Amino acid sequence: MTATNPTETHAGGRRRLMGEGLGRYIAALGQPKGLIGSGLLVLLVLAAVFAPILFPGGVDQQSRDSFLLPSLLHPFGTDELGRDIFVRCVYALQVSISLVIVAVPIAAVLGTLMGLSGAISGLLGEAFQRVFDIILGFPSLVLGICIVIVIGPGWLALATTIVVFSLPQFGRLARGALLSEQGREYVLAARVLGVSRPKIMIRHILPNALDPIFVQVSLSMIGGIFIEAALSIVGLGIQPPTPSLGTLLNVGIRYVYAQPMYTAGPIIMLLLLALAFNLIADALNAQVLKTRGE
Amino acid sequence: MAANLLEVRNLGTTFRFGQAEVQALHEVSFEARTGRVLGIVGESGSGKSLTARAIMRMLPETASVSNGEVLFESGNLLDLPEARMRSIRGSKIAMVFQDPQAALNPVKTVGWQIEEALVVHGMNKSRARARAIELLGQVGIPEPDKRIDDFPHQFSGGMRQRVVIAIAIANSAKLIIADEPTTALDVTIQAQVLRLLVDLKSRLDIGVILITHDMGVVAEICDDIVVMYGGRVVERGAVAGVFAAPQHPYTRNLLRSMPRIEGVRTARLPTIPGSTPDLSRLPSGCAFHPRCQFAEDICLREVPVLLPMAGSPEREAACHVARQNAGLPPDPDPTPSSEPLAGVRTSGSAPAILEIEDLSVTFPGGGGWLRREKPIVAVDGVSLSLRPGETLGLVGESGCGKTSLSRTIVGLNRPSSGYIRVAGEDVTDFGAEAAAHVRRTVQYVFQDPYASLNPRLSIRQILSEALEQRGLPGRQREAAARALMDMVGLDAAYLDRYPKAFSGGQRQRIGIARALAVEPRVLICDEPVSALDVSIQAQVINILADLRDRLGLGILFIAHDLSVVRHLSDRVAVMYLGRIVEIGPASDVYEHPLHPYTAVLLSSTPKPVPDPSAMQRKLVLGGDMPSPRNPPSGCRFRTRCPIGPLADPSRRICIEKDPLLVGPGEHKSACHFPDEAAGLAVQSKA
Amino acid sequence: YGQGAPQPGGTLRLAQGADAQPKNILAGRAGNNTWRHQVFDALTVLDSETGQPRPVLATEWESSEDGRTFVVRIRNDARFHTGRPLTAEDVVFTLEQVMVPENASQMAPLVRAYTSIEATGTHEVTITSDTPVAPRVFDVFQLAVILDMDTFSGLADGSQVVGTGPFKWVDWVPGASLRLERNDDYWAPDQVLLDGVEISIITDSTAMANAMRGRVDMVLAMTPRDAIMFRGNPGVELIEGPGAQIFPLGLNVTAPPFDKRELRQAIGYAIDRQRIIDQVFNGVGNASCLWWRSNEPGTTEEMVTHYHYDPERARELIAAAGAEGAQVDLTVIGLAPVPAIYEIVQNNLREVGLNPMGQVVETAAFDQGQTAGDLGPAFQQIHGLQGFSAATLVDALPALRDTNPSKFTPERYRELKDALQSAQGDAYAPALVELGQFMLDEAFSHILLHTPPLHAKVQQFQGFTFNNVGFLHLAGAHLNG
Amino acid sequence: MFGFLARRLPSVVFMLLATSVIAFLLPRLAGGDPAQTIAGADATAEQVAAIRVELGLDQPVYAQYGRWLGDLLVGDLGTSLITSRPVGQLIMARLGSTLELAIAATVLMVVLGIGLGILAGSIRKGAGRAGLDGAVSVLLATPPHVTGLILILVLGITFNLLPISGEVSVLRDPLVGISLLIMPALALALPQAAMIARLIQARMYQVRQEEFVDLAIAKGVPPRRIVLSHILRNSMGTAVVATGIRVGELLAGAVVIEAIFARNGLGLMAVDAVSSRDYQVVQIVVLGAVVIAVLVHLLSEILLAALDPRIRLQ
Ligand SMILES: Nc1ncnc2c1ncn2[C@@H]1O[C@H](COP(=O)(O)OP(=O)(O)OP(=O)(O)O)[C@@H](O)[C@H]1O
Ligand SMILES: Nc1ncnc2c1ncn2[C@@H]1O[C@H](COP(=O)(O)OP(=O)(O)OP(=O)(O)O)[C@@H](O)[C@H]1O
Ligand SMILES: [Mg+2]
Ligand SMILES: [Mg+2]
Repeated sequence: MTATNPTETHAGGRRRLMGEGLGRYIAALGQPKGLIGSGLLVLLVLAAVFAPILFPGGVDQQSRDSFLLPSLLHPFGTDELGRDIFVRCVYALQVSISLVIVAVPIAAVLGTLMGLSGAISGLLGEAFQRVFDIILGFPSLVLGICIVIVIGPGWLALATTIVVFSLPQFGRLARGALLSEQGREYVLAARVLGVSRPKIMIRHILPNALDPIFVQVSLSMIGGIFIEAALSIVGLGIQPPTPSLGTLLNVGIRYVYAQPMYTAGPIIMLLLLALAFNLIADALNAQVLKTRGE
Repeated sequence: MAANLLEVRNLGTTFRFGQAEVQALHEVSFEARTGRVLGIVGESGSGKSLTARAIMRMLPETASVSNGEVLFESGNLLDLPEARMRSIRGSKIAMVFQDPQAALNPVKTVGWQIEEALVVHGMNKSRARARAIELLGQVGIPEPDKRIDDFPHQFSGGMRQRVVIAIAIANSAKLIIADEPTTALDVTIQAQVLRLLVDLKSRLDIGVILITHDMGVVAEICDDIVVMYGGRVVERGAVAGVFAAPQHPYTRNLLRSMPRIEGVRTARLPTIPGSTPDLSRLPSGCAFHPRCQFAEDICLREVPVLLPMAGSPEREAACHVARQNAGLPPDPDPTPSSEPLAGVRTSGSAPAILEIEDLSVTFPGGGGWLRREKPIVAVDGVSLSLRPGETLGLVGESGCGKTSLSRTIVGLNRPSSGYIRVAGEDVTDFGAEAAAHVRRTVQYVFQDPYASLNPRLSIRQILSEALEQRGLPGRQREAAARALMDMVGLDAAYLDRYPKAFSGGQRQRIGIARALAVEPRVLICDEPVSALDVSIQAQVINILADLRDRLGLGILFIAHDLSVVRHLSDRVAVMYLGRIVEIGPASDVYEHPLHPYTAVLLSSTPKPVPDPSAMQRKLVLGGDMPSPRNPPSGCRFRTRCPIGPLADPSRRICIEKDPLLVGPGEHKSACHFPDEAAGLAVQSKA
Repeated sequence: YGQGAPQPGGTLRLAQGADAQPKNILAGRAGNNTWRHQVFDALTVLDSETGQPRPVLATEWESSEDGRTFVVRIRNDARFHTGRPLTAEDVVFTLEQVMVPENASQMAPLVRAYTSIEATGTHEVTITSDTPVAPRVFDVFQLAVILDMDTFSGLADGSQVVGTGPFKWVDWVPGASLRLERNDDYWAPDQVLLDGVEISIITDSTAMANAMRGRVDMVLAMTPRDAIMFRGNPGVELIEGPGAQIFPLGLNVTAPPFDKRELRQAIGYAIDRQRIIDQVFNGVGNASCLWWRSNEPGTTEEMVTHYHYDPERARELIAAAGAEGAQVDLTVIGLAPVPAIYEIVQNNLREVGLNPMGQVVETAAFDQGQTAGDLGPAFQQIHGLQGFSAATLVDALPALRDTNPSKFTPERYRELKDALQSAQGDAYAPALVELGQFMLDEAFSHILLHTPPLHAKVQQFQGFTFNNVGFLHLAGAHLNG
Repeated sequence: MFGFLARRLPSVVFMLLATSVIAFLLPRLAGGDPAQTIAGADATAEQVAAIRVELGLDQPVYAQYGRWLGDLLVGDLGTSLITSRPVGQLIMARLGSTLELAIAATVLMVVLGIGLGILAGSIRKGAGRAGLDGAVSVLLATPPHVTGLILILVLGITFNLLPISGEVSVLRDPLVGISLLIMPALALALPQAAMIARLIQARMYQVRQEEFVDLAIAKGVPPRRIVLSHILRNSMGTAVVATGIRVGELLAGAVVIEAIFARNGLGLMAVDAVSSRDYQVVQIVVLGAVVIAVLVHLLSEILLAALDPRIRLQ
């Protein structure tokens, strides 16, 4: 690039500051792993979103044909009420995906802010760390049980559990990044220059904190999907008859002899989702390593 | 001449990165002899460690030997089965590593680790223990029978390196390969360890290969030298001969670009242009040709071979020019030593731009709620002043408080007591206004050129952030940024590059440009060149000197390398354990030190002048610097002082009374016996 | 096999899904059915074959001419497990406890209707009432096993569970197991053949069925789905016991949309009962729409099948009510298999053009709503007590009693109930038909189906009986058939 | 060692106090008046008020908390309002089942985790390495309940090797007991074991890069001894701490695993208690789970201190 027009190139530089960050993540998704992962995820999301169009019979199309074996017509067979298990699994994705898509970003933003709050007030940062300690002291399902007690079982309780459960993961990462970035010489240099705290935060600390956080978003999504399954399996999550991967398993396991696909189907969906997010996390992680290890 | 102990012939190694192969070492040949120290020198990445590891057959997994042989005891080590090689490692050839912190297993006692070296080569446990105690004593660890059951973290860095050396000599190895054994240590400790190595060499009659990047170290203890550049040996021979008349331009330039602690100070250091090449992208022909003032066509095309020089068969060099001309032509540049320094630039009467009075910096001790550690007093009652256009050098061992002091001045640390005045204004409280004032006046250049630039920002962004702080409107920043680049000698076309595209020296220049962006009047440079290779170091030092003279900057120049400080400074302050122990005009301090610590530092610093007796005359300090948590009473230096109560128990005053920083005129020292300190220095030079 | 005289000895191992609830011993609770009549004795039990009362602690009883005075005499040789002899006072105490709301007895309304309960001798109790006491009193007797007034408070936490029955309550690990031991002082010693009974509480139905593979001798109330695995297994015998469960679908008649009778009736026709039986209950069950057993006097086939699957008819009725597309808010008890039934109900209602919106509610919350008579516009319940007389059920079943959650309280309903409850002899059948017709027509509570409990037992286990409500009796049972 | 404890203790105590506050507040946050629950639906206002006084519910919350905590500390865990039985008794009754599961799972977790970790950390080339890495990654991403269900499908249904649900005490019938224990214990242990394995593997790689390993090689120490005395010895701390951290999650996993495999343990009790709103029981189970997790963690740190002289002597 030749710098002929100073103002223009300067603006270009600033645009690149943003572009470079996002571009890196997009580039990561272009890698083979990222491509497969995001492709799979897009496929699952599209299937969930367009389930009513793909399967016009709806999630509840019952028939007298209980427990049919898997066939072309019913890839996962039918359940006790003669419903297509595959269709129900696809619909169930709606719950899992909506949960993590709402809850994890909330947790990511809140957690990151809480983690970074130490930059504004040391005391506040410490206080949030203690909160994270407490949350981390609670094994995930115990946490879920506590929240179900307070809120009552359902989507909201699950979303809250996922948020609370993921919060410290982001908070810790952000704080870790903050602490390590704060001591970096380029941050000190900016401080010596008199750059204001918010600007230092946005320009120097946040971009470097974001990498691990983006990776964690993917991982927390997996965590969230499994939390839904766990709580719904024991009946404390989504309440039947709304199909979710957990509620399907809750019922499916009772018919495991009559229709193993009733259990296997939701598990396949769970694993596909987990695989998609895992591949994405891997790809992002590789990207992080690449830019870190320059 | 002693027989060859080890012969390396045409050694080549390659790295494999996926499909690609990179040849890292090319035709490396040299020999080591019993009773002699062979120095291998070269800048970072030139392949020194790789050579050592190839000899030991301890290459990284991705590397392999592609050709050549390593002859030892009439066999080729590279052909031995691994089990045979293992029995040679540690028993016939031993190795000492760079970082004494990391080279010992933290969860095993030092005794266990020495014993292991013996046990794996067949000694029984109880004999091994007795021998381990003996070895600890041999390397100079006091009370070895007590310390043998201590863990490594209970030892200081220097002592750990002694333990590693004890391991190396445990099985009476014939050859010790020491890979930068003192690079991580302070000069005072370095002197201890080097002396130990030399002692052991002559006492045990072994051969030593010493890898280093410090020509001073080579001059002081090596008998032979191998100079490496870009994975090749470019010159080798006896130290005296090579130093007197280097036959490769690289060797010559390297020697010249070193700042000297003694002799005439020059205005500019001779530099080697460009930077050290990356082994995976070596220039064609002679790897040094892009930086060589004699480069001819042939140098671009043909790789020069290492051949004996006409007239001095013991000398070999790999240079087309030297070969064609039967020796290196004289340097086209004017001889630097002919242009003495232009005197002190400041008028002594100008008001100080930076004044520090009785400043202390304390770090909380840490620990839990129930048990608090004592606080660390990193800086304890320091007073300094700096005038415009003046350079004040600040030297001292690692951990003495140099960084803490300098960061406090720019508000990165809070002082616990004392005053800071910048351009006459008291800024100690560092309120909003004071902070703004400091930032306009004082800027900082950091030590690590790799860490001090945000890898996410282009150079343009880095500079314009700084220019923005100066209040420059957006449209003017471009021109200002170009001016800054020009000022530090970088091409303005580089503005759009990211830091990773630059070498260490270039980055450091960008760091300086950033500091200059706000047009400060004082620059604080915290070891700005200690992470750089010698050839690059000179470039940065020259730029600093230029800028100081052009802009009338006051510079607080921090370093632990006394030669560098001497080159640049008008006045020098010596720091020990949070205190200034001596301060004065550079020439006075260097020539007539009034504090034993200064004398020791000066004496410990290796000088790139071969002198077989230098090692014997050196003042070598015992022990290590005490922890700033629990400084000794009275004079802080007394626990290591060669003239204090250690040498003369009647000197109770050193234990009881804290010496004041006093002296004739500007040259002050904090010693109860300054005259004796002066005598000490004279004695070590004679 | 089993022809020789039964040999005493051995410990019977039972498995059941619900935990024991000694606190609610006077109420019909699934977890108590297995052990109630082992630890306690009733005055009489109703025979599952004949439906007639059989004496247990009672030796004889007589009714006055108008049926309003009822005298029962009890054994004089029965002792509580504490050793104290049983007296008429204990019987009076027990019947008084039936009335206490905390004890949650479904018979409370019947007993509260008595004007007096008195001990008229050490072993004689006299009950008077404004309406005939018998035959409904035998329903009361069957459920109200005789408690020991001295140790009554121990029932609350199960620390002391004392009756006069053939087995003693020894050890209870709540949620896990219950152990009973033979009562050597039983008044009919030859009836106690087993050394003891061990009841495992296995909440997971599949695990319960699995336990049949050698770990228990009998599994009570397994799901038909799990019972399948024992079909054709010669070592295991499947029994359809008395004491069916019924599944009412209640409709609130006071609020739209179900204030319209046509719509209520339409629901009855909309539901495919046979599919529920086939798919939820694996074919075990019958599609009766009555609230009581179909062998009650006067019951006709028309009444049993009054509501049958007829979506066309349902649509017409919906159209008549002008309720096409109406939203049906259903509160569903979160107790298996009701949510599964709901899924078919929901599907059926959708098929006839309604818009069902179901909410599955935890048992505890549902019970609260049921007690308060407040479950919203429509709700799916689960009731037991099948085997009690219809006259008893109309006041005992939460779906039918006066404070029912359907808010169905017309004068005529009470009148018809009263007529049934005071009907003596032959008057009973017409009274029941008239009440039944009325209830079917008003369609405030649709019974979807009756499902008998499925038990599995090993061949060797013999000699046990069920009373007509489905409670187990182990007097005379043995393990060497 | 004392110094180490003194440093760690405050945060442990803080953690326990915070958890106790949360556990104490749970029933109160859940809504529903315990006095009303006890009194039953038909009780009068006076009855309820009397019960409130009896339970101390009329006192300020902090006083109630103090009383509750005081009772806890002397071993009085309260009384279940649903079953009217002391919570301590209820827990003791179910403890055996969960203990069997937890012990089996912990043993499996430690053995498999450390074993796999060492294996993965030692094998650095070839198909074995790729296979191990793949297996560990898959296990890592699959939580206990999914692992459990897959085990049921594979071992229980497809191959019909093991019974898929139910429980018998190992003490009563070791053979049946263990056959019923294998799958749930494996399901609980595998994900955590993978986590531990991954940490150990990473740590071993890291230690392998350390200069002291190079020095050991340069001393002529044979590879096996290097792995054992140098690499493993320096990785054990990670193993111990990792195990300590994972035990809490492992225990919590029991909640779902017990439901899936129909084991009458504490986890299932907790779930049932939530459904039946028996909050006095949930409260104690929650508190217990966290207390155990925190204490095991502390224990592992003490062990670590014993393993690492740098911490030991500080
Ligand atoms: N494990 C490795 N993988 C890839 N390249 C390596 C590895 N180790 C060293 N190199 C490369 O080999 C070259 C020579 O490295 P070597 O460590 O021998 O240099 P050196 O002269 O010892 O430098 P220094 O003074 O920094 O220790 C360097 O360019 C380095 O980048
Ligand atoms: N943030 C901090 N917290 C606690 N102690 C510190 C902190 N920074 C420095 N110290 C301690 O203060 C003392 C002086 O450190 P300082 O970094 O100033 O030394 P230095 O002279 O710059 O050393 P070096 O040559 O290694 O850079 C050291 O003992 C160090 O451990
Ligand atoms: Mg090296
Ligand atoms: Mg420093």
